[in-house]
Amino acid sequence: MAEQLDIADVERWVLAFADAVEEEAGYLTDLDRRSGDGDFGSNMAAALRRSREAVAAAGSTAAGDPFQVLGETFLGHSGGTSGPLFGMWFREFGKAGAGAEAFTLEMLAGATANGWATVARLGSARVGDRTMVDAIAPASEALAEAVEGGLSLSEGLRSAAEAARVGADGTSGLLGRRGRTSYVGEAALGSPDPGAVAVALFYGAAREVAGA
Amino acid sequence: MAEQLDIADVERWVLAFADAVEEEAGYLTDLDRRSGDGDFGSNMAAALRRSREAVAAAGSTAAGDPFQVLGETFLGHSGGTSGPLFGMWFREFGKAGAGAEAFTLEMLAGATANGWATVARLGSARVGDRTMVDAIAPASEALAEAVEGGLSLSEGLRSAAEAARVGADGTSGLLGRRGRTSYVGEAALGSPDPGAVAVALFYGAAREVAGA
Amino acid sequence: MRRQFVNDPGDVVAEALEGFAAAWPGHVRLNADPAYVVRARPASGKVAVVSGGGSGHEPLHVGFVGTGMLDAAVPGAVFTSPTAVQIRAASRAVDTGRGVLHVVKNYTGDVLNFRIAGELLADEGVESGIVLVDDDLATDTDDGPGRRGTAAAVVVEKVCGAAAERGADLAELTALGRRVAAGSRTLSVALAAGAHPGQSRPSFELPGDEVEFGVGIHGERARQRRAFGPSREIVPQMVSPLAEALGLGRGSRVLAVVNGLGATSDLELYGVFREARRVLKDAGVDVVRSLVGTYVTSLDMAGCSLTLVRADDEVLELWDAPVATPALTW
Amino acid sequence: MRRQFVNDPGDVVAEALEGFAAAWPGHVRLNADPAYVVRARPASGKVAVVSGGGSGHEPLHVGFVGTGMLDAAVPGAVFTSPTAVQIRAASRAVDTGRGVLHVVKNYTGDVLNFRIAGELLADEGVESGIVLVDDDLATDTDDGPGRRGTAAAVVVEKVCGAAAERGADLAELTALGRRVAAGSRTLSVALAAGAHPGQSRPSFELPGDEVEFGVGIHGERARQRRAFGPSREIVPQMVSPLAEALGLGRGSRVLAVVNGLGATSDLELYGVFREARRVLKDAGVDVVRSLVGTYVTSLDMAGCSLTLVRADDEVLELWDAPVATPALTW
Ligand SMILES: Nc1ncnc2c1ncn2[C@@H]1O[C@H](COP(=O)(O)OP(=O)(O)O)[C@@H](O)[C@H]1O
Ligand SMILES: Nc1ncnc2c1ncn2[C@@H]1O[C@H](COP(=O)(O)OP(=O)(O)O)[C@@H](O)[C@H]1O
Ligand SMILES: [Mg+2]
Ligand SMILES: [Mg+2]
Ligand SMILES: [Mg+2]
Ligand SMILES: [Mg+2]
Repeated sequence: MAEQLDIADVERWVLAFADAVEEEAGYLTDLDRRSGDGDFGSNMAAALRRSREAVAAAGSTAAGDPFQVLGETFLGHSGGTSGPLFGMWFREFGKAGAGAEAFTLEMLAGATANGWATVARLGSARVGDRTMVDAIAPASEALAEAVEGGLSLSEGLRSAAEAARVGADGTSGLLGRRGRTSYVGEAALGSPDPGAVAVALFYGAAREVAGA
Repeated sequence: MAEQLDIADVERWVLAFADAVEEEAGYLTDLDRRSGDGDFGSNMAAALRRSREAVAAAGSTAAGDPFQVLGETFLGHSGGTSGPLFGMWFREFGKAGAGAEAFTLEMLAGATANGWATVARLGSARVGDRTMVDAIAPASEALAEAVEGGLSLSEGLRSAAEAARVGADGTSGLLGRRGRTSYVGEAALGSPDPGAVAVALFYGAAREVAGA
Repeated sequence: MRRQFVNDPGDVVAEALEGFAAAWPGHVRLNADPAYVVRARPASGKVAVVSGGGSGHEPLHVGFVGTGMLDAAVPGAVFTSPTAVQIRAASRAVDTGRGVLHVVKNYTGDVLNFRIAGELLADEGVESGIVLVDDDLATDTDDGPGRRGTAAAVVVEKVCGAAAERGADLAELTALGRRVAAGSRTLSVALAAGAHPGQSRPSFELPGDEVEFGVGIHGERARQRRAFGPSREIVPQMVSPLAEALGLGRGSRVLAVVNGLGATSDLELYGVFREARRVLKDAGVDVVRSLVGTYVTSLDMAGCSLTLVRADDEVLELWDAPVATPALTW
Repeated sequence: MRRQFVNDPGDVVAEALEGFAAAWPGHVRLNADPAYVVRARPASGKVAVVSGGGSGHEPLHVGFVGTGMLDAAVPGAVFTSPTAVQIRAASRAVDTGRGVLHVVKNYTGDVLNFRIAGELLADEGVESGIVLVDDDLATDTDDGPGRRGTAAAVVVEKVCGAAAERGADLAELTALGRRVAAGSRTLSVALAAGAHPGQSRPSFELPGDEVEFGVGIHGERARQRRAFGPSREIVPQMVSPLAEALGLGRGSRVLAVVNGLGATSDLELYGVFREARRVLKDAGVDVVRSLVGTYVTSLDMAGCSLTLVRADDEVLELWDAPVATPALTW
């Protein structure tokens, strides 16, 4: 497989992510119902439907452009807490790939690290607070290790996807300390945090596109 | 009996009127319930209670003064439709007796005629409209005839009281054309207009004081 | 179950007036007994403009006392006319020798007490004139006391207030006010009745699928109930009869007042205004000025009124003239 | 059964904004997409003051756009934060090069989106600063998101707006706004909940003998219910904790805001103000300025809030400075 993700790959990644979220929308909303206000899946799906059109219409000329579009769409149309956080998250990927023909593993590791920092800063969320950060952080660490260890892009993304999945699953056992889930306390235990699951789907889609 | 009503007589007249209205308050309110909004008796009684005190406090120096006080009290404190009309009515008696030691029959006839004109002008009410005018008008005509015929004060007042009573009773058969009773139509037939009954009580009290 | 922030229901008006005067010391002064409100800085050398009526319609009328509008307002008990003595006292207090214009909503008690006050004032040598505001198209019948007065009072008070400030004499003001009133019509729709202070039940109950169409501002029911629906269906039912009654057509200019009856949100009122403008525009009628907000209420009634006023250059200029009152300032 | 004047509930805000802009052409202009409202006559050479938040609180914030107060307001959907892109667009539109002050009520969504907007603006070289308004004493707990922002927003916007008009720079405005916010506390009492546009049930039901004590402005219940009673019993329960939280005592000066939550009549609000003044006076606290009316609503909620703001000479002078907006003018 390619060691880079070019514009077409990135577009496929975005579409695969949108497909996955739309498929899981009911499940994600159900998770948010247990730990929050039950709008997560439908809000994400709506923002991604809009993003599909926007990405298609944009005519990207750099690998970061689809993410730039995604970021603007989420920041401009998605309410709630996760919408703007995902918007800023995608924006970091957009910045990382700005003007570039393709994403390398290093670039993705850098974007993930910056995205983590941004989400953590804006949401004041740390690992263990039962948020999307609990999937982002392990993915970021896996990518950093992959870069360090000289792994291929597809190997690195597989590792990131697996780490994100494990991180998301692990939120089932966490008590919420940020966002609405912090109001429901122990009632959320036993099911994972929807934002973390969505992050796992994001890296799952990347792994799929990378053929890993 | 005296051919004039001096200040003390006028004060007795006012008190006798207040007594009569207070005694009949329930009945008057009930009449207003049939033909209007059911506040006539209690409003009149309240204004007259206040008037008792005001008249006592006023220290009248002319025969018209108690009526002047009555008029101000009604104009200043009585809501609804009849309150201000009675206020202006009493005011005409106040004007007629302003500066005078006593009321003669002529003066009472003049006050009644002016009161009729004032109430009719302000309320746009004519004889037959089922209002207080239907008691005022016959009283006024009786007084005018008494003056013309050279009757004594007590004879004149008896005639006026009887005419007012007949006029008031006659409103039982009238359809309302002014005030709230005009909204209820035939439902008011069979019971007299409370305002007209009150006017009859007013002349009844005068007759009592005149010893007729 | 309705509750209000009150102490004893009988004290509501007196206590509110005390709070009102304390809240607007730069604009008004209160005379507690007999109750009336005058400007903090009395005007001089102009005809005094005085209005009044039952309370429960706030900010009308006390909220419109101030430069460019009323010299005095005379509040009665809730939904009850002020007395003639109150009106006389307020009028005396603000008369500068050039006479007093009484702006009166057409209700029997108000008309009677203002007329009597006018006679009492005449006895004392104070000249006065009456403008009756009778804009409510829902009560436009041949017999009876005539159309009720509602939100057009704000327009008449504003326009006459501005003209008085410019030195118009009593005869001119009376003629002007009557012309504005004659060119004003209102229709009001209620979605839920208000409740009297201290009373736990609203003055009527409406089924969920109907509105009171042509309601007044005293909690009374309307003559008609009509189907509830989206604003795009209700508003044209208000606009069309008003336009017809005023003879509006292509090229006509109007001032439009969309007024909340007490419990209606700005979101709704602006939505209603948008619909009204659209319907009028389709008819070629130009909304050249507007006032949207809660100005003439029926306690906490949920509902709104639409008033259209024929606008000519003089009316517009007077409408635009400066005004500084608790409830209206520009 | 609650009904409103709406078309499709999803269009309420957009339609109301259209009506709002048409009603106040002398004061504001609307940008429809992304939605924001700016002054009709843009200011130049001053720091721009921008606020925003969910709709359903009208006249807050759009009603405060105009000379001496906001340069722009950014309305979200009902009870929903505006997006960061909306805020960025509005801020860009009014930035004159001296930076943008964001006045933000302390709700997670608002804080997040304004913070993000600040970062987006920084990327473009537009400087911004945030003043968080967190006056709601009922949510003063040690953990969690902190006190909610409610009616003190009006005071912060007015004072910062006046200071911006006089040329204060962004750092000065941020410090001023934070000082005013820090000196502001509010308590709100609901007698009946409002209902979302298009919904027939209010957001909670109250038994007739209780009030929600410490309610917010989003239709949520309070942590406490207390006994309903006359204002003379309820108002002291609001005043005393506020005075204590602000450390008010003999000789303290405050600005008091008595604010209707949507369906509460002026008669009631002025009565509440009268009680509040009385209680404060008994404690030696001087109410040197006040604002009584319906300024920050929770749709058509029946209830009111009392806000006390510590007043020093600078705050008073800025409060008194001229302002000309749809909802506040002097
Ligand atoms: N403060 C925070 N920092 C980071 N992520 C957060 C925070 N609060 C919530 N989230 C994420 O957002 C998700 C919920 O998003 P969403 O349903 O849009 O929020 P809400 O409906 O509560 O506004 C959570 O599952 C969590 O992953
Ligand atoms: N236009 C009118 N002219 C003269 N008298 C009137 C008029 N309208 C009503 N009245 C008198 O007033 C009485 C009712 O008074 P009141 O109960 O005070 O009126 P309301 O409660 O309807 O305001 C009637 O019985 C009638 O005699
Ligand atoms: Mg949610
Ligand atoms: Mg949500
Ligand atoms: Mg009656
Ligand atoms: Mg009555």
